[in-house]
Amino acid sequence: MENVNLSVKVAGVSFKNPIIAASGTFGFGDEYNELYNVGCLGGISSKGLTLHGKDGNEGIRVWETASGMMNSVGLQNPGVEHFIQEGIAQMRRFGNVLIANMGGHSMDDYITGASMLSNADIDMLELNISCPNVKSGGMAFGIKAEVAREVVKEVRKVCAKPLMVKLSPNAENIVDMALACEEAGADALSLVNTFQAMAIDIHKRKPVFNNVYAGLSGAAIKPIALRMVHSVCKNVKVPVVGMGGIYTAEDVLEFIMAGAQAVQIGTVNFNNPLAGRIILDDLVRLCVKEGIADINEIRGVCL
Amino acid sequence: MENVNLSVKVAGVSFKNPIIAASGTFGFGDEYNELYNVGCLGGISSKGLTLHGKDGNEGIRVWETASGMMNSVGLQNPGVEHFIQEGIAQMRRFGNVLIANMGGHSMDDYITGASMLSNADIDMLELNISCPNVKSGGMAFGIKAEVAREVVKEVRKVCAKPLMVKLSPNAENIVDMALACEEAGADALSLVNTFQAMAIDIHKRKPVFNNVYAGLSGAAIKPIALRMVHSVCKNVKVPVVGMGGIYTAEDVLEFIMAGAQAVQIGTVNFNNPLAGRIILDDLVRLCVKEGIADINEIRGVCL
Amino acid sequence: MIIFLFSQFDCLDKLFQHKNQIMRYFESKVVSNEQITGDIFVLRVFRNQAEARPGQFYMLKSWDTELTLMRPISIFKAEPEEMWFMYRVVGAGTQRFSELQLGLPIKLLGPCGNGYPYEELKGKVAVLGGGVGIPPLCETAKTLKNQGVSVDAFLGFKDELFAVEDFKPWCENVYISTETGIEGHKGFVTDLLKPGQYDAVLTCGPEVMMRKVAAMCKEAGTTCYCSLEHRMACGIGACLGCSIRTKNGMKRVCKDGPVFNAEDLLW
Amino acid sequence: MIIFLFSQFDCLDKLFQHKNQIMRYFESKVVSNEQITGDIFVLRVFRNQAEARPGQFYMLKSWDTELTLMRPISIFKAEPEEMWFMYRVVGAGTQRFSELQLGLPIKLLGPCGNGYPYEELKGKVAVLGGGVGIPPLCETAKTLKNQGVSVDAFLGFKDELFAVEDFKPWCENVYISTETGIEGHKGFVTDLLKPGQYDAVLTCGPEVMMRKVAAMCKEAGTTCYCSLEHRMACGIGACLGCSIRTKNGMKRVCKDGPVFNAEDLLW
Ligand SMILES: Cc1cc2nc3c(=O)[nH]c(=O)nc-3n(C[C@H](O)[C@H](O)[C@H](O)COP(=O)(O)OP(=O)(O)OC[C@H]3O[C@@H](n4cnc5c(N)ncnc54)[C@H](O)[C@@H]3O)c2cc1C
Ligand SMILES: Cc1cc2nc3c(=O)[nH]c(=O)nc-3n(C[C@H](O)[C@H](O)[C@H](O)COP(=O)(O)OP(=O)(O)OC[C@H]3O[C@@H](n4cnc5c(N)ncnc54)[C@H](O)[C@@H]3O)c2cc1C
Ligand SMILES: Cc1cc2nc3c(=O)[nH]c(=O)nc-3n(C[C@H](O)[C@H](O)[C@H](O)COP(=O)(O)O)c2cc1C
Ligand SMILES: Cc1cc2nc3c(=O)[nH]c(=O)nc-3n(C[C@H](O)[C@H](O)[C@H](O)COP(=O)(O)O)c2cc1C
Ligand code: FES
Ligand code: FES
Repeated sequence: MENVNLSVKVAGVSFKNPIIAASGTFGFGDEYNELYNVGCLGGISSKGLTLHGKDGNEGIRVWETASGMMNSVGLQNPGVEHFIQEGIAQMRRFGNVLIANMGGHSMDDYITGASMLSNADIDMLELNISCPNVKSGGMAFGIKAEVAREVVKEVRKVCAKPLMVKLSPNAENIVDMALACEEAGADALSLVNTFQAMAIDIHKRKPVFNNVYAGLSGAAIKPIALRMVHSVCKNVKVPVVGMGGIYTAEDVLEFIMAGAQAVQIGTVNFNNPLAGRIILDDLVRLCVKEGIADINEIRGVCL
Repeated sequence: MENVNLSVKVAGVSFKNPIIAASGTFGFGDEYNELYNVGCLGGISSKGLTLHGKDGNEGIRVWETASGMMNSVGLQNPGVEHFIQEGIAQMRRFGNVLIANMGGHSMDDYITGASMLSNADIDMLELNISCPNVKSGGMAFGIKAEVAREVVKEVRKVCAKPLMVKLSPNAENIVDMALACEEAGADALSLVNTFQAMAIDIHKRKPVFNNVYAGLSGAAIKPIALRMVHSVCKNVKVPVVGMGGIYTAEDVLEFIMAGAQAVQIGTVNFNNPLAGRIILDDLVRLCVKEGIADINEIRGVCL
Repeated sequence: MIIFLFSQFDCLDKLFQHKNQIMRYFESKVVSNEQITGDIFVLRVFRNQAEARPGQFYMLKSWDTELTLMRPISIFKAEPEEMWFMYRVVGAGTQRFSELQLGLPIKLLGPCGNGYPYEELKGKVAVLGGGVGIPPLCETAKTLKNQGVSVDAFLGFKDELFAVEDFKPWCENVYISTETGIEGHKGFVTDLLKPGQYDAVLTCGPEVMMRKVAAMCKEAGTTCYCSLEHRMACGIGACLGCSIRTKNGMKRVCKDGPVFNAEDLLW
Repeated sequence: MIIFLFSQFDCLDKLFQHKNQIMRYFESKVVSNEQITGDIFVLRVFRNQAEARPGQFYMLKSWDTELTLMRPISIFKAEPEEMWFMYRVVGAGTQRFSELQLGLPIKLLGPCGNGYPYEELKGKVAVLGGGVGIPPLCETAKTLKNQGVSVDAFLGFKDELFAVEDFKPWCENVYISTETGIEGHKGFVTDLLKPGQYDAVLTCGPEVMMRKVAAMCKEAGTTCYCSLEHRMACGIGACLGCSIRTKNGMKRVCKDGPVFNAEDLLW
């Protein structure tokens, strides 16, 4: 069993295994660490940060859907400063790769936040470009490749840390988006974030969410996420971290065979709070069964 | 119970109720008609036709996913001519609205097929623009609004029948796409077609489908489909027929509250071959329970 | 009798302790699952070792991934070897709970949340519940009585009664209201409460009811604790899916609550 | 004894008849569900009125929408009041079937497909099955014997045997092979067949096996019918999810098959 090599490298950073807890689903790791040693995971991507912190959205924030869920948390977070002062030390206890996930509503926020985090003790910056861009009328940075290119280029200038850009599946063209981010200097790409979706409360005759639309995640989206990861991997040279509906070790192999360097797990943590640990154990067993001595062997076999 | 009005109008065509069997999931109606009187439905959209007919794709064609399925049937069909000679008479027996669904791989095919169907005894033409356009390198007509605009404009010229354009959720921007089709002369829009998705057989270390990607449908996609229907309804004036993962009468109400004039049901027919009939019965009961005397009253209350 | 059932997943690297509580995710077995009236059921499962506080809850699931999220259900009774839950069938998850039978597996995550601050209470306390806000108050009444507090219960129902007998051993008085008037006072349970007579009022139920209680308590100068409901994903404080705005900033109902001092709430 | 169970959905406007068959979607109840060896189960359910042919199948489901598609399972035995299915647990759907118990509801759509053309067969016929291709041949052997045809069975297993006793009453000879050699001939079941001795060979099982049988029959000039497997969505011919290319054009395995004359197949 111990002979399976699960360690992977993403943008020069070594992960002891390819399982990373996805941003926003795992807090800063401490809650899940009450249930199992979250240090066993390859890494943790922090709750999405914004420069000044946010209270998040009002009203219903989570809603179950067929094989998935929608959320409209709205990036509630304590802000970059607070994260640097308290969150980092807390996450460092786990001994695995520390990824700071950061979003923003304006170019300035992105630049200031990224330069602060670049000087802090993080292993990697994951840039979430799905947030609505206040200046361009609420259209997300993650929709148009040209808008994304600008923000990545600017952030790259101030960021000395490995920079991973997290793509939105709502992008007009996911491959163009990936290429633009790569060209603008991203060291790695992660995808997918949640799909813009809607639910209606037919009794109240109103949208469930105050913001009308919210983000869909979970097993429901896996087939689309896998397709996007596959088509991005076919087109870029930088490493890709895949996610979207990964629930099992089999799912992990699918994403790696589609070309992903590593994966993130989000919604499954809510279905089973020990999911990270279980998927990891199952992955070792599955590799043994499938005759995979090194997880890196099978990467991209379906490209 | 009988006091609920379910009849709706789409582009001048009257449907006795808003439930339409979705193209490709219901053949030409006769198989399901062995199980229940499919004439009770508002209408039936035929299996997707192409000018010359097609044998469809090789290999695995259907694959189950979490709360959904993928298909790669590849538009197997007997061709427009054969449909006009045999399919129409067969579908006419049911006494409900007859929609001919047609796709194509080139502008010429679209134009020739549409003019033939325009002279035939159909109630409505549903133009499927999701097929890959051979001339523009396999990129689907349904991805870029400008390409769609051209095909709809040309088809409009030769089509005297009510013209409904069926949009792909893979469009770069679903609202731009809808507006382009409306401007080009569509009398109605239907959405969504299937989402481009992927599955991998980890044991064989190969994509499940010969074509690598295939179309995702079913309950899994409902929240995304509903969002797209909602945002299109907010932006166009022509009637919209909504679909994507509708399994229950409650789902039907959600789509109508989001602005849809009528709905189509696809994948659910496989889960329960009497689904059309059951949803219809349930819809009457649900309207009574919710105090809806006329289904048209609640249309777009969530816009 | 098996008291502690540890599932295959219980192979934890370390155990963490919080105020003598060990929050865990574990598989247990159903002892019984009884329909007590209409759509109300009582589910009994073997409990885990953790000490649990009245007003705390568990996240439950009896499925694998057919449903995405676990469902929060309050502790109705914490018996030495069993945990009892009383729930109403309202949707897909509780429907599945209602199909559970003796010996079937069920997964629990908990105990979750803070629970009522019973240690701080003295004298005369009222517990006031409406609908499925009633169950968590039963263990609360018992705990209070056991520490010498005198408890009155105010239980509001729509129509059919449930759980009333479970309160009697721990309460001086049990006041009943029904909306239909089928039993007890016809109307709202808040009609019966005189908050001035109590050192504290603990309440759980529909938000409109709790708001009313909080307003009455405020007027009477009586401390009031409310147990809130909110849709939850993780149940342990990680996802911020259940956050509410309070006078002390954003709070997570699952971790910082579900019990809040009415003074802190913004409604 | 209840023979015909019509569900709530059975309120059909009209009934259509095809060669005395009424294909229906109906809810039935489980009579029994027994694990007969390893991962092989026999499920017995109350049948509907429709006449069924050997080689036909039903689409089955024991879930609501937790799984999307129904699962095709062949008729193992068509008893006067019951339909028997023999299946192997391979994935999520068959796993759920394996959990069924007496009295639980199950939904059936069928009978589907064409079945073997037994009416046309005379003299001496071989049925040759591998793995879960074996069950449909049992009812086939019985039907053939009942119309005076002499039947030999060739049954190929990986390791553990099943269904062998069910064939004995209807067959002159039952030849067995196992890949492990635990019983019967060690190797493939095709090693045992001498197609020249038969007027026809009916086969069902893994594609490689059926191809081999078809090739052997072709050489010997013996008619060969193959029952194909294909992933299915609708099961009734509407979705074209199960189409295959044949010498006579595209055919739907669920409606035009699953039984095809080997001559018509392109493989
Ligand atoms: C801390 C807490 C304690 C609770 N204790 C009890 C109890 O002891 N007895 C009892 O009957 N009910 C209790 N509830 C309510 C109970 O959680 C919901 O009735 C239940 O989750 C409904 O699930 P469902 O799948 O049947 O309904 P659905 O409506 O199908 O559920 C869909 C989703 O919405 C969520 N949801 C639906 N209704 C509620 C609600 N009222 N509150 C929170 N989430 C909801 C579900 O958890 C699920 O994620 C409690 C809720 C909370 C937050
Ligand atoms: C006409 C016909 C008759 C059959 N008769 C029998 C029988 O008598 N006994 C028996 O054990 N099996 C039989 N099978 C195979 C059986 O249908 C599959 O083993 C079963 O569908 C697997 O479902 P699952 O959910 O357990 O597996 P999963 O792999 O989880 O199923 C996922 C999807 O793939 C489909 N699928 C998986 N394997 C097969 C397969 N081999 N053939 C067709 N579809 C598949 C399922 O129907 C489902 O849609 C028959 C298949 C066909 C087409
Ligand atoms: C409740 C919730 C909160 C999330 N918050 C963030 C966030 O703050 N930043 C971010 O980049 N992604 C966020 N995501 C997206 C996830 O990190 C992930 O990209 C997405 O959920 C798809 O993966 P999954 O299907 O495994 O959940 C959030 C997802 C959920 C469900
Ligand atoms: C097996 C299958 C075949 C389909 N064939 C067609 C087709 O020929 N033409 C078309 O416009 N849409 C086709 N579709 C798409 C459906 O009409 C519908 O748009 C889609 O499945 C979403 O709805 P649903 O989730 O209710 O299935 C097909 C879908 C399936 C599942
Ligand atoms: S439910 Fe996740 S923080 Fe409360
Ligand atoms: S499964 Fe639909 S046509 Fe055969």
